[in-house]
Amino acid sequence: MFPESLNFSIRKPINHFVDMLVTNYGSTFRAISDAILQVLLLIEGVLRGTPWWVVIIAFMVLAWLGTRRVVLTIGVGIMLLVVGMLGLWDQTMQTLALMTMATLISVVIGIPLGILAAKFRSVQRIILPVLDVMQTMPSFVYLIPALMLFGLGKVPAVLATIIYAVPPLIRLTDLGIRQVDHEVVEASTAFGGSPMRILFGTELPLAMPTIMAGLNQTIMMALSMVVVASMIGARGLGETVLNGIQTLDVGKGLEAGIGIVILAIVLDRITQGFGKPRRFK
Amino acid sequence: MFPESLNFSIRKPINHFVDMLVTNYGSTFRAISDAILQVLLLIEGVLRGTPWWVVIIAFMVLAWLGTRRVVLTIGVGIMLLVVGMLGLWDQTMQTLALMTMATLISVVIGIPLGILAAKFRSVQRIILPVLDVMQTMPSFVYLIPALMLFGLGKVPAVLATIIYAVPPLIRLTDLGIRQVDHEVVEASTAFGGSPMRILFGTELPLAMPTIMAGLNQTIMMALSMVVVASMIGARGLGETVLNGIQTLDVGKGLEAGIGIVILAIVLDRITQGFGKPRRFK
Amino acid sequence: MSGIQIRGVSKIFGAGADKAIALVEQGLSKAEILEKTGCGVGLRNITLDIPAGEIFVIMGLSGSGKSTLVRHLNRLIEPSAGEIFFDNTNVLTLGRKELRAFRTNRISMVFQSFALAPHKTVLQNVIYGQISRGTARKQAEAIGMEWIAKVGLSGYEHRYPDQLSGGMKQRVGLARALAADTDVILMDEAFSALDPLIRSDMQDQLLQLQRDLAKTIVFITHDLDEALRIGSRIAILKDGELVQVGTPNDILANPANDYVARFVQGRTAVHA
Amino acid sequence: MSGIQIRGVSKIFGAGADKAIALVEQGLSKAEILEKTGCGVGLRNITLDIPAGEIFVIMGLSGSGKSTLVRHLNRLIEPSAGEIFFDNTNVLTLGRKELRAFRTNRISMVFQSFALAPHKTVLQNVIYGQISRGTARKQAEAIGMEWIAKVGLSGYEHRYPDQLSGGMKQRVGLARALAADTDVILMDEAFSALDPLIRSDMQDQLLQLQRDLAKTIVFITHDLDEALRIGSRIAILKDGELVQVGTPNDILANPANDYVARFVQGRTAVHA
Amino acid sequence: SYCGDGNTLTFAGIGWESGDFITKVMETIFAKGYDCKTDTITGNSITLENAVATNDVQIFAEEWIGRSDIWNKAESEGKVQAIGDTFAGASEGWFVPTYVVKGDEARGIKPVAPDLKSVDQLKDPAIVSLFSDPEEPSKGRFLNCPSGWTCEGVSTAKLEGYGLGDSYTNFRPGTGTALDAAISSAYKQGQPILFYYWSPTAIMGKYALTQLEEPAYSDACWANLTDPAAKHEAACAFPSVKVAYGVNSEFAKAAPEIIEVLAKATFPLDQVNASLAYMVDNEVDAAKAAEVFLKEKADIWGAWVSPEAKDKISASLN
Ligand SMILES: Nc1ncnc2c1ncn2[C@@H]1O[C@H](COP(=O)(O)OP(=O)(O)OP(=O)(O)O)[C@@H](O)[C@H]1O
Ligand SMILES: Nc1ncnc2c1ncn2[C@@H]1O[C@H](COP(=O)(O)OP(=O)(O)OP(=O)(O)O)[C@@H](O)[C@H]1O
Ligand SMILES: N[C@@H](Cc1c[nH]c[nH+]1)C(=O)O
Ligand SMILES: [Mg+2]
Ligand SMILES: [Mg+2]
Repeated sequence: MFPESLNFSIRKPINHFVDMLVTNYGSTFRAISDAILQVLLLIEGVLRGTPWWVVIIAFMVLAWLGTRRVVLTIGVGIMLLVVGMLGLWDQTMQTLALMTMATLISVVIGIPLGILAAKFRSVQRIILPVLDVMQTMPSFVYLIPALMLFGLGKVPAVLATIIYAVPPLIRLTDLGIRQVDHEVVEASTAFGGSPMRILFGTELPLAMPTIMAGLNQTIMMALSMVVVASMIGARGLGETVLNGIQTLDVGKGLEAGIGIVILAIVLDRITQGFGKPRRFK
Repeated sequence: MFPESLNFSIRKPINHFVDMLVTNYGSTFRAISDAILQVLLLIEGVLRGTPWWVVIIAFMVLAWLGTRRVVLTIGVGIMLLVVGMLGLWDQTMQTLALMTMATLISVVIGIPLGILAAKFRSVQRIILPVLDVMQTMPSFVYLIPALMLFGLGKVPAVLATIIYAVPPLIRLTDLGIRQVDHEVVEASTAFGGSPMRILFGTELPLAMPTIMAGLNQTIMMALSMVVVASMIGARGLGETVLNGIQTLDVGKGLEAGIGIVILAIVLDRITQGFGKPRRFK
Repeated sequence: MSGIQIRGVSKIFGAGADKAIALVEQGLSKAEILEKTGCGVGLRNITLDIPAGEIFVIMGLSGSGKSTLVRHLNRLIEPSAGEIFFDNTNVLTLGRKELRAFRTNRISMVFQSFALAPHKTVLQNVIYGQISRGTARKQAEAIGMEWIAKVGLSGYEHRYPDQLSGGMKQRVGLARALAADTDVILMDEAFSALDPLIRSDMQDQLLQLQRDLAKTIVFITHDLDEALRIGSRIAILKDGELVQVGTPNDILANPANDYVARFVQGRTAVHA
Repeated sequence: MSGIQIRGVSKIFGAGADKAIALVEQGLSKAEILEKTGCGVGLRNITLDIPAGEIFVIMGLSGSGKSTLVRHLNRLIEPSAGEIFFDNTNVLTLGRKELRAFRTNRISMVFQSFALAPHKTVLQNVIYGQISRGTARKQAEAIGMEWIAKVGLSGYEHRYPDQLSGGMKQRVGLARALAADTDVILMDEAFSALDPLIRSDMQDQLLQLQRDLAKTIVFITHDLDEALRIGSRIAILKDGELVQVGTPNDILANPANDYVARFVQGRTAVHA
Repeated sequence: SYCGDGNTLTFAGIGWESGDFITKVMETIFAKGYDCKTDTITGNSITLENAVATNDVQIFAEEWIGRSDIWNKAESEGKVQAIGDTFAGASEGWFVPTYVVKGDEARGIKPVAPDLKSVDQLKDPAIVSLFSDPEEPSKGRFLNCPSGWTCEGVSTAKLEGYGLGDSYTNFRPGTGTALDAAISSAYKQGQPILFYYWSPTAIMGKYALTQLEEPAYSDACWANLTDPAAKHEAACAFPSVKVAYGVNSEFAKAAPEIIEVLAKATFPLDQVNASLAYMVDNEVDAAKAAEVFLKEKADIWGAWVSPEAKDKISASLN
């Protein structure tokens, strides 16, 4: 195969670097971690503290406001009810808190970065390989140092989820804006629209279907991280799945898996509803 | 929380069903598995049997044909060389074989399904929730039964990779075709273009940027499955990552992770190159 | 050849067409129906004969339904009511295959908004109809190059639409329709973006085509001079209704009503 | 108000403009340069004064560079060479902010291809310029509704562009430019899709605007009647070059060359 | 013989350090001494256990007997069986780093709980707050065995049995890796941490850990702890564990010569610990540690194999 004489390795320096970080900067990272944790606990507190039927109704209201579709609204209600009936209510709320936070942060990071990438070729050049790394570097490789730094539990889980889930949103925001009809943008420019006005009034609305496809993927990928999240101690549905599969209890894993799928569908349909222009509702 | 009186469970029936499948149809599934395995082994045999420098040159030629960009072509060469120098050549070729097969099958399945979804609302209605399930149902839930049916190793790994990686391609093919300028399609129709001619001559080329974004995501997601694949016994880079992280050897995990990232970038850049219309090369 | 017969065709745009079509029958105006149902009335109860081998001109106010009408002829739009016959076969009953054959061999179109394929060169756009029909690429390209030359775009055959000016795009659309070599050509304001020199050249070519090859040409224009020059017969639409049909002289001499009279007034002095 | 001065403006499209511009200076023809470098010559060395408060008409063959020229005036296109002055300030040196202010307050445009925002209603499209300028929405809508009425689109204000006919879209573009209420209005074949009735109505409105508010209007048209009717001055382009500028009568009486003569021949009899 | 007939001898590629090391040693022994074509398939333990049942894998070198549902089921169906003892004296329990009790002068860490000795002291609010869980600050955090392992169920039961359920969160990392990372991280930063752990492991060799005392083991208590449905009112220590070679039954029938070796191949516990420490100290992988072990400890492994195999193996190492 490949001649061994050419080999080199970065193993030791990397391991030493991680060691050094943990030993010397552990407390700094812990402080950051605690701050993020507070927000998370707040969201979780609200979701878990509210009676289940209130949560279901709240989601149905959101679904209605977002989509104005009766069938979908009822569907959301039934799906959440099923989650409850499978005995997964509490886990679902914990996972929901984590996913809501991760999705929100992804949107807050992803859309602006996507816009920058669309506007500046240089940003795009730098960002694309980074996204490749974020999507394909196995989570555990960065999770191990992350959890040594931030401690076990929800915080590294949220970070890993964001790292893994944000790239499609960035990529598709970029693509969507680049695909906007050049003539329409030119007309806005000719009438003296400011860059911000053109962005918010013309480019983003016209790129919306593509951006929403990105958000859909971000939500899907976030929810596909639920199990990984619980591998580092985040509670919720992932834990149940893990427990099911580690004891070869496919049924148990499947039930919790269904919970995850339902969460994905509910979150996706509601966000897609809000992203659709009013005209087509 | 949620009242327990409403609970129900599907655990037992599912577990019994899986048991029944394994007991009664195990051999059938093994036969299917063997057929797939032969193809895989063939690809792998070629990749591993060829001297490393031939493989590198072959990839550089592909990169050149696809992109006509000198820097990128050299970049591909260097990256593959780095993989070799990290001592990961053999694992990389194994992973490459797996990923090539999974990506090819994803394209063969994904683009036609995406086209159907774009053409028929009914297909889209059915397909979308299925894709949600494929993307968010934790792989292990279906991997465990798959493992029992197909045995350990590459075959369930390829199946899991396809299940997880094909949805973005389907979704974005669908989106891309729906977004094609209606007037252009209308003109083709008016001149009596057959559905096939319109599809291949007008819709697919115009949807290409979006479809290629889907293929990019498919490749990224396939490569993010490498570690999961080795959890069920597929050889390659994932094995090294797994070994690294199981022994808290972040450096080792990172090296193999870099190998995965490089594979992702190489595969992505080459496919994107081939997907770009000649005019913009 | 027995031309095209349009029989009682109405077209309502928007959801709830049934309700709107009832109102159309009650004789409510376009604006009233728009307000009541949110539906746009495209055409109301058009009955019209387009003889074969003639240049048939359609005129009318902007928004009066001209484009909608010609799009019915090749079934890009399905009527809400009515029937359309082409050589005595009902176009609306054509199956998918027959419709395709009909479109490749019998009828082609110049679109008001050009509708060029942005990813194809001028030449590729122009030969689309021939290729659809199965002509060999070489032969199709020869035909295409000929038409490209005729519309004055030689040298631009390998350019893409986004590198052309408005009028050049329109000429590509024109060449595409003409190169398809069909019996009927629908021309929706096909000369609107052309300068007078090229335009009169194109008019001459059209007349020649009609004379030599007996093509049926349905021609929408806003230019009365043009209509008078090339039209064998002129139809005038208003708010989706057919107001008058006749030869140019008929119309100039006996305008059916005030609207038509105003429409043609600018030129009466010159040509009457 | 001292109008617009265009000084030695050339525009080359495509990569390798430097090489092409040298060939332009050597006096090679547009077709030769296209063949040699693959670059399109949009404009070559145009020097032209557009006086304030006039309707200035630009005519010329399709592809002769008319759209390219007017797009330079609001800097949608940067020239490959030359300078453009507006009220004695060089438009090319404007900073980003100044350019924006210039576009919101001083100059608006009707696009040949309409370029409407497909996701906005007619009204939202029409008030875009006012909103950009910071006018309160209510007030902007009042202005917008007025112009929508003037172009004959009342009742369509909440429709979307894809529900309109070609001419209706053009009128939305027209209303958008007029509602912006700027000193200069660039009109690129702004009436090409309109029927004669609406068109003459629009011409009247334009003349009135120019008379009452002393707007400067740069108007591209292919219709010589129109040019003669509304133009204070006419410029004629050919292959990117300026062939003649003058009052309508000048041009009809003393065409600079054969090209111009052919260009105006159809109408000389009527108006001379 | 099995290998002589051209069969491949496949090992379970179990990832934890001791499993990795032992697998590598045994693989070399059979490859070099018995001319076997050998192979190792990586995976997590559950999939590999299943693979032994289906004979995709023949040898699972470090099977903690009687603890995995899937293994138990396969064993009761006669598909797999346990051979020999991989090592004796494996142990498990609840631990805190020794510096929590005694401090660590070298690193300037003061003893924060100098009196902590046994599990019944854990209820003390001062101790609880020492191990405080950031996600639920009013409680302490007990770092359990990874979710889904047998030890997780037992420790959960113990938490209830010792009456600690209200004062501690039962924190289950999803994987052994996460558990290890949490422990090393806390250790390197000198923070208090309370966790389940076992030996032989690299961590046990690397760090000074103190096991908390528990009430003496009894069968009745253990039966109660391992029954997930039961109520747990008291608890007791872990029993000593049997760790054996798990093999496929058909394979066992077909390869008596290999089974014979496995039956004899018991690693002394301190030898396993020494090899794990060697891996950590020298930052080398299990393959290297196995090589060194085979080179230097022929007296240990020499007794497991036939004399000619021993010669072949020794010869191959030079
Ligand atoms: N983006 C572009 N890239 C390349 N060439 C271009 C581009 N835009 C315009 N051209 C070329 O510049 C020349 C002038 O185009 P322009 O649009 O100004 O013509 P025009 O006078 O407006 O014609 P029309 O009356 O047909 O609208 C044409 O030859 C055209 O091919
Ligand atoms: N897709 C559509 N949805 C809704 N209304 C439509 C649609 N297409 C056309 N209309 C309406 O139908 C009427 C006729 O439109 P059409 O395009 O046929 O007019 P036209 O006579 O071709 O006008 P122009 O000369 O401006 O091109 C218009 O009132 C228009 O608003
Ligand atoms: N996973 C096995 C073996 C083990 C215990 N502790 C560490 N490993 C169990 O839970 O019993
Ligand atoms: Mg029309
Ligand atoms: Mg133009």
